[in-house]
Amino acid sequence: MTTITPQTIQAPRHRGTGTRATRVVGIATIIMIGWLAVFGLVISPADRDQGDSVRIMYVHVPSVWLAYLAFIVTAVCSAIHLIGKRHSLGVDRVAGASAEIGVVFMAVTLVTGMLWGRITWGVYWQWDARLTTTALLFVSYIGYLAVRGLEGTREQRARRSAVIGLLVVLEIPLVHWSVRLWRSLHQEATVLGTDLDVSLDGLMLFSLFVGVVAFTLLFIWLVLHRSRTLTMIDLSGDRDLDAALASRRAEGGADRV
Amino acid sequence: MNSSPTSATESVIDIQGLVVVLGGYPALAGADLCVARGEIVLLSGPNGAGKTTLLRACAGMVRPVRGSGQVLGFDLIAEREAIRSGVGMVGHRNGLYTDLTVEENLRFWGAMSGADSDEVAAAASAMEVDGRLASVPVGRLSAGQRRRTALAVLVVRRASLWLLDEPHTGLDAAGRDQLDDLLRRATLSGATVLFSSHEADRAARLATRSVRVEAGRVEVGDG
Amino acid sequence: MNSSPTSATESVIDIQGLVVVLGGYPALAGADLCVARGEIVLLSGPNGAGKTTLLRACAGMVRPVRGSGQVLGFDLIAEREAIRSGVGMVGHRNGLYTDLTVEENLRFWGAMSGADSDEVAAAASAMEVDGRLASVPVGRLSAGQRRRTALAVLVVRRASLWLLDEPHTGLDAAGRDQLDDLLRRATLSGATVLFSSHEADRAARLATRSVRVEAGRVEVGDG
Amino acid sequence: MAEVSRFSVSWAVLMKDLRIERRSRVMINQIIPFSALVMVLFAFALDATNILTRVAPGLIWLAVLFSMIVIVQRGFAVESSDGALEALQAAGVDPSAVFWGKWAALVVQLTVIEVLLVGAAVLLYGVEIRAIGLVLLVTTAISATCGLAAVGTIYGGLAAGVSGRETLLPLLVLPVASPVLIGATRAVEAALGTGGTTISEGWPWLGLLSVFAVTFGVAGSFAFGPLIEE
Amino acid sequence: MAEVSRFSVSWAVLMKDLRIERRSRVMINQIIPFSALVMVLFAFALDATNILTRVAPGLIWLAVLFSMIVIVQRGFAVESSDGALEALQAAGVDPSAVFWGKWAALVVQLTVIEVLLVGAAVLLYGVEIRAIGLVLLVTTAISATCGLAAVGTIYGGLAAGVSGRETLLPLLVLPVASPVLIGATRAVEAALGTGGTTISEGWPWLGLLSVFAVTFGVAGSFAFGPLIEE
Ligand code: HEM
Ligand SMILES: Nc1ncnc2c1ncn2[C@@H]1O[C@H](COP(=O)(O)OP(=O)(O)OP(=O)(O)O)[C@@H](O)[C@H]1O
Ligand SMILES: Nc1ncnc2c1ncn2[C@@H]1O[C@H](COP(=O)(O)OP(=O)(O)OP(=O)(O)O)[C@@H](O)[C@H]1O
Ligand SMILES: [Mg+2]
Ligand SMILES: [Mg+2]
Repeated sequence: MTTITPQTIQAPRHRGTGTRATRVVGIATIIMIGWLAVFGLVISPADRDQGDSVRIMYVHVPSVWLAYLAFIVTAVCSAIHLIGKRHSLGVDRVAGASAEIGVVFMAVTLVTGMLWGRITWGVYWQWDARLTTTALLFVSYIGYLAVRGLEGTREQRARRSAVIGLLVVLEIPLVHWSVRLWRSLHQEATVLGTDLDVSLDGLMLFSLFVGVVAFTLLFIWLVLHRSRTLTMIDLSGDRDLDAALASRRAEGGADRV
Repeated sequence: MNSSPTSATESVIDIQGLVVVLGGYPALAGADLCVARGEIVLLSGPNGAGKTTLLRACAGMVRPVRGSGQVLGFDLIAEREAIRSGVGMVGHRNGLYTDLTVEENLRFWGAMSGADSDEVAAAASAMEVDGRLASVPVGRLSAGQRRRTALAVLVVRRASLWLLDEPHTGLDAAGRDQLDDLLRRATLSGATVLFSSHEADRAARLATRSVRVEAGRVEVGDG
Repeated sequence: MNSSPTSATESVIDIQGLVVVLGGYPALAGADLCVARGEIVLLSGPNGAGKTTLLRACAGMVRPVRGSGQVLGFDLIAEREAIRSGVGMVGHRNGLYTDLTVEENLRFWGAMSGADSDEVAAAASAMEVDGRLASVPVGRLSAGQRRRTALAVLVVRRASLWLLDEPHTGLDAAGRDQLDDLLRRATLSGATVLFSSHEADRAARLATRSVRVEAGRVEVGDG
Repeated sequence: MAEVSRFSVSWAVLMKDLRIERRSRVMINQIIPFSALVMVLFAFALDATNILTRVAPGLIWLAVLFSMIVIVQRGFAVESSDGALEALQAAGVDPSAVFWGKWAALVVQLTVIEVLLVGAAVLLYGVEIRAIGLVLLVTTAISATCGLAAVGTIYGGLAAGVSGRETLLPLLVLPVASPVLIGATRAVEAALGTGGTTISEGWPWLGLLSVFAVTFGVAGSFAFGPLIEE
Repeated sequence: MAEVSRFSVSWAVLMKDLRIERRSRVMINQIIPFSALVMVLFAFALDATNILTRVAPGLIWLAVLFSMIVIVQRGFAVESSDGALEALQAAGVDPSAVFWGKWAALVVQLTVIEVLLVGAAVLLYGVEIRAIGLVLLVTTAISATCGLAAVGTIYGGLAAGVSGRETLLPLLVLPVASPVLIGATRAVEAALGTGGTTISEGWPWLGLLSVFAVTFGVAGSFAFGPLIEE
């Protein structure tokens, strides 16, 4: 019969959430971000009709794509948690970490996008399909995090949030194809429809590429650390459990008559 | 539920070192319990000892973080669904629909567990919630009448393991006696009963054996 | 509540022919009851007899359609507010804030009834919900621990008439004893207690007199 | 309960919900007036009749959405007030059967609401319904309703257990349901020919709605158990 | 409880509510995202940028209204879940003191929501706030909030006892609150100069709001006892 041994979480060898791997990734991230700054701000040319504002793109676009990636990672981990026989809490923690970081990236997208909008459209926000769907996606994951925050056992938290994580990820295609959806289905030409075809010359494209790589490294670095932090939180919980068990057994006389 | 493997083995409940954590607090701190088919076992113990948690754990309603066990011959962790459909539980709450009448509640549970209307009627009369009360919405019943209804539902369920958390609460003298021989009769027809109570003397009369829960662990006492 | 007129008259509760209709059903069908100051009176009777309704009527929580009466010397219909502030009631529900800790709940009621923190601490220790439990949210307590907290609130209230509906429910052996001498001490300091219970023998030991409620009417039994 | 078919369980749950509804009259006395009220309020908040007819489809579905949240809150308050849902779970009743029962009850109630709201839109906003758009209108309503009901039931079940129920439900439902809001709005616009749209524009949206409905129906049927699980 | 001053009772109730709020985090985690969402949904249901700035004030207040309903539901669910409100009543605690306590707690929460919603409107709807309109804007917000809080508390208390709470509350609150909705909308329009309105047009509406607030404040303070009475 299945005996529950406390889900074995191997404690990191040394204190903190860093390892050689993360340090390498971290350094690489810093270098790439340096590159991105150089390419994005100096080397890459200003856009014909958008001027220097186009440089926002090198943050805006990578951050969205990484947000997508983060949410997909969350979904995959959720699926693994639900389907897998062990219902591992490890993947659940990764899912949580990835979602948190995705929300941050999404926020960056929104902010940079709004700034960009202020420059190019003169307003922070347009009621256009993609922007709205993006906002909805953003709120959906706030909801996801709210569900994670609910009280209950770890398994409960994992199960609930896994389901939500699998449901809300379905909004990504909606966001991604929102422009096309609306253009094909809806008469009004959408704002992004006109604004999005920034003529990307090679150098711009390369800078964008640099940005994507930099943000990807950043994402990996953050996920590693964050999920390890969550692991350690649970771990300390288990350490406390042993202490708690001891005191609980000691109770009897103390707490009661 | 004669389909349950227990017909093979004798022990209906057999758990070792169960640890259940609720909101960071170890409500159960390594509980061992073994109950044989046909027993009526009393769980006694001070407030906060872990009786409710233990009962819920046996019903597969809370997931232990450590330990292992079998209930009705099914594994406590892997086969919760199978356990649940064989277990009948009455907790501190009654689990009734207050907008529905007593009869409608019983009918509903009849439909859930494939009991025909005769069995439903029998259950109602067993706990004396037939007659006038049958057509009264549960929300308009007195505390004891609700408790009676909840117990009638349990009868309808025809469970093979009864887990009762302070079942005598709110019942009048007559009701307590009715409940007691209800349980005795159930055990005669192969069921097993595990119940908690704070009324030492009365409960002792009913129980064939009594165990004491203290600080999240079970201390076998004298039956 | 020494300000209450009862210091003049002796009878704290004095009601005649009380009829209370709940949802079209006469829960009380002409109940007469007379309780003198300092008594501990037990309400016994079958489920659905009307005990809870009678207690709520005495607390001025339900409005009788017929009959008259005085509680704490105030008129039952005209002066409900005055009655209420002198009465402490614990019903089937505990009336606590589950998101707040035990201590916060007690503090809150202290503020409501002008009790200082010493009295609050005293009440907590009287029902043994101090120590670790003090800082636990009520929603995370066991049934009996909640009941203890509700009773501690009652102590904080320092009422002069205690109306308790099955107060022993969920309390362990120790808790029952604590409650009993709590009540005895209260009556020594001029309070009066009217409580319902289904545990005949134990309740009889506590009560100075016991009356039987049957089919919505009170039949004076032997104390 | 091996011997009880999944269907009969769903059926019992559905009948139970409808009976509670018939008895408490919440639908007629409270929810319908509420949704009508929402329509009126929108009209006030905008109070520029010229635009009202144009945005009517959106407002209808927004009102449906808000009404649904209220209905779901009610439908699961009934389950959790005395721990009935937990009892079902403890009895090992097939969760997906319960899901479909609750789902069906919600579909019934939503349908009633929608019919009335469309009527209200005709009266309040001066919306006109063209005969040719009728098929699209009805099919849209059906598939949208199925989708919404699935979402509502899933999250209702999730929220039923937790403490901050009242507030969590709308937060979870609204964003996920809004694709339906968008799709149904466009489809209805096409059906009504709002702003000179043609019927043909409606069908793709109907497709989106159907996909949504199927997805969440399947998801709910599998996920309901894990969600209400302790 | 003769010896306890009415104020200290109200204060205790207020502090209690705020503490529960701080502990459950419902405001930050759920209500604020929800109200933001309502704004987005409205905007999308209308989805015609040109009219958005024009109807923005109405939408802000509509969002406030819906958020308030959710807050009130939560605020009284806390009271009635274990019969706490009934216990207060049974203890003869001055009902009007309780009323003012709950009212104050609601005012605090509404204020937070409003500040955020106005911020959102500036970003999302492109609303611009003129310096000269500021006084009117703030005073409007204050009196509207007081009025709304009074209505919400009165009906929250009424609904707390009955079973169909979830559905009854919105039905009761919305119609009574709609004068506030209208008045506040007009006043804010004037403050923002929406559609070329001038500040002066705002003051009469502000008057209406103040009258409303006072009326319902007084009404609540007297009626709360009878309302929660069995
Ligand atoms: C609040 C405002 C904005 C939001 C929320 C927003 C959101 C997004 C999102 C979600 C994507 C990813 C699309 C996908 O690949 O699925 C995206 C991509 C992009 N956005 Fe924005 N955006 C905003 C404003 C802007 C502005 C003002 C511009 C330029 C004028 C812009 C230019 C782009 C470009 C060039 C891409 C990459 C091309 C593409 O994938 O379509 N965005 N934006
Ligand atoms: N809201 C109501 N509507 C209609 N009838 C009611 C209502 N509440 C109680 N009753 C009926 O009134 C009678 C008395 O109820 P009450 O709760 O006073 O009984 P009781 O003596 O407290 O019973 P118990 O010992 O079970 O607590 C019961 O028969 C009950 O069915
Ligand atoms: N949700 C929870 N979070 C934290 N602690 C909890 C929770 N539920 C119960 N506990 C704690 O677990 C312990 C056991 O609770 P349980 O309800 O099993 O006790 P019990 O034996 O049933 O007590 P009683 O006789 O009062 O019913 C108690 O000390 C209680 O404080
Ligand atoms: Mg218990
Ligand atoms: Mg009673």
